[in-house]
Amino acid sequence: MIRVAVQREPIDLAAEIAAAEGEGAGAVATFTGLVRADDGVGMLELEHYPGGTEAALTRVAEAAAARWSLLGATIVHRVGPMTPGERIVFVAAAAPHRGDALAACAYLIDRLKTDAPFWKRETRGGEAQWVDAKDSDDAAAAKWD
Amino acid sequence: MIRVAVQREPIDLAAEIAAAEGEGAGAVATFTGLVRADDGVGMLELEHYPGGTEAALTRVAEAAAARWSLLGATIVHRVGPMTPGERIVFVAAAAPHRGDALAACAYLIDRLKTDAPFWKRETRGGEAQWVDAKDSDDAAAAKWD
Amino acid sequence: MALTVLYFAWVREAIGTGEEVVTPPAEVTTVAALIGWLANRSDAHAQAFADRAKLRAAVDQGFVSLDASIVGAREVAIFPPVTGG
Amino acid sequence: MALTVLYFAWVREAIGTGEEVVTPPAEVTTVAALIGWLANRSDAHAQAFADRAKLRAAVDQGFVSLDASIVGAREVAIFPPVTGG
Repeated sequence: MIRVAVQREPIDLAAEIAAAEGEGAGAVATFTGLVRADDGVGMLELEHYPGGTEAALTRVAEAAAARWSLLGATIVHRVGPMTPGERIVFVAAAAPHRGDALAACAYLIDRLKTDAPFWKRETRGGEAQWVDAKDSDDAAAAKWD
Repeated sequence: MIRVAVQREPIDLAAEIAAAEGEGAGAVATFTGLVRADDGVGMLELEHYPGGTEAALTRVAEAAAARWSLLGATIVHRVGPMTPGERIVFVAAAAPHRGDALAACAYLIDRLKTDAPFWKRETRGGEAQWVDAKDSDDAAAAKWD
Repeated sequence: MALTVLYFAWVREAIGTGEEVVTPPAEVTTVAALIGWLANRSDAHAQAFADRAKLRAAVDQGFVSLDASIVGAREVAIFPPVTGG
Repeated sequence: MALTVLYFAWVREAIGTGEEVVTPPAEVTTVAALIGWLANRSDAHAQAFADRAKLRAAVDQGFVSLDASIVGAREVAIFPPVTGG
């Protein structure tokens, strides 16, 4: 019921959602993060910690499953180079009831942002720069403590 | 940016999500409600108020767009007969940032439950019965007041 | 004045039709008064409207409470609490 | 004892490698002490570790604070604050 993947390939949303629904759920909540096209970014690269990242994502998914009545928790995160409009991350929570699915989905993406080792590098006009962490992400993650 | 549909045809999730992502968003949150297979229901029928239902769904979507910074709000609700595992409802909120997308998605489904005229009739072992409204739905909707 | 009244779900089934066009007298100015007046049309109406706590209404496609006005309305819908989503 | 140290993002770029195997002396028992000891290996290490407030760490794949113990650890990772999702 827990599915965690870190992959260089594009995220196949239809397949991921079909798998999440296949758990026999009454409610599936999803969140997809995409590379924003609106701030001059030409390319985004994601680096990760092989092994460490998968372990961290599994801990986040297991914590969600322990906290809410879930039938499934999915986290798929892309790494490597990607361009505006492409999906960076997809999370899904499947549950008998919508309150659990909605809360767990928000938890998965909020905690992933602070608890999993990924690093973003943006290229704007040929110049690459590592993205700074945001205080707002720490605040969003902390509200679940 | 607002899309509301009441339809007898199955909900095409991939197409709906692609349309929501096409708004140029950085964040897309979705909720899908499915006919649960686990409580002996063989068939579920949804009745609606033609014209009145579409108007009510549009008001819910417009209220979400007024409250959060959204690029898109989608509500697709199926009517007619359906079987366990099929999608009843799909809502999506697209936004520059995830907080707005997640909150608006939860709002759309919570308010739809109380503010839009739909009625469910379940068939169990050949016997049809209208579904009673739930107090928990009123409470979930009221938390957004 | 002619008023279209719509029924849904078990209210529709109890009354046996989903729509009727009626001309209530001028003193019928609220949804509750309309329901009371409609209840006299047949036993089926009376039975469908027996428990007012189980009835909800919309005037010209907007949800209202039963004490809401129907003055000037073109369409009133009477139905059970909604159960969509 | 041999310890694998991993670097990520701009820490990796500054040091010029993503992984090295080191054998710190026994008195190096915390992540912070390890960073101080590694800083002496080269100017690149010293520069990468100049601002400790910008560094985060994991011991055997679990996030820890810089004062955490590395006693018995097999793998320590040093990196900037994470920015995934």
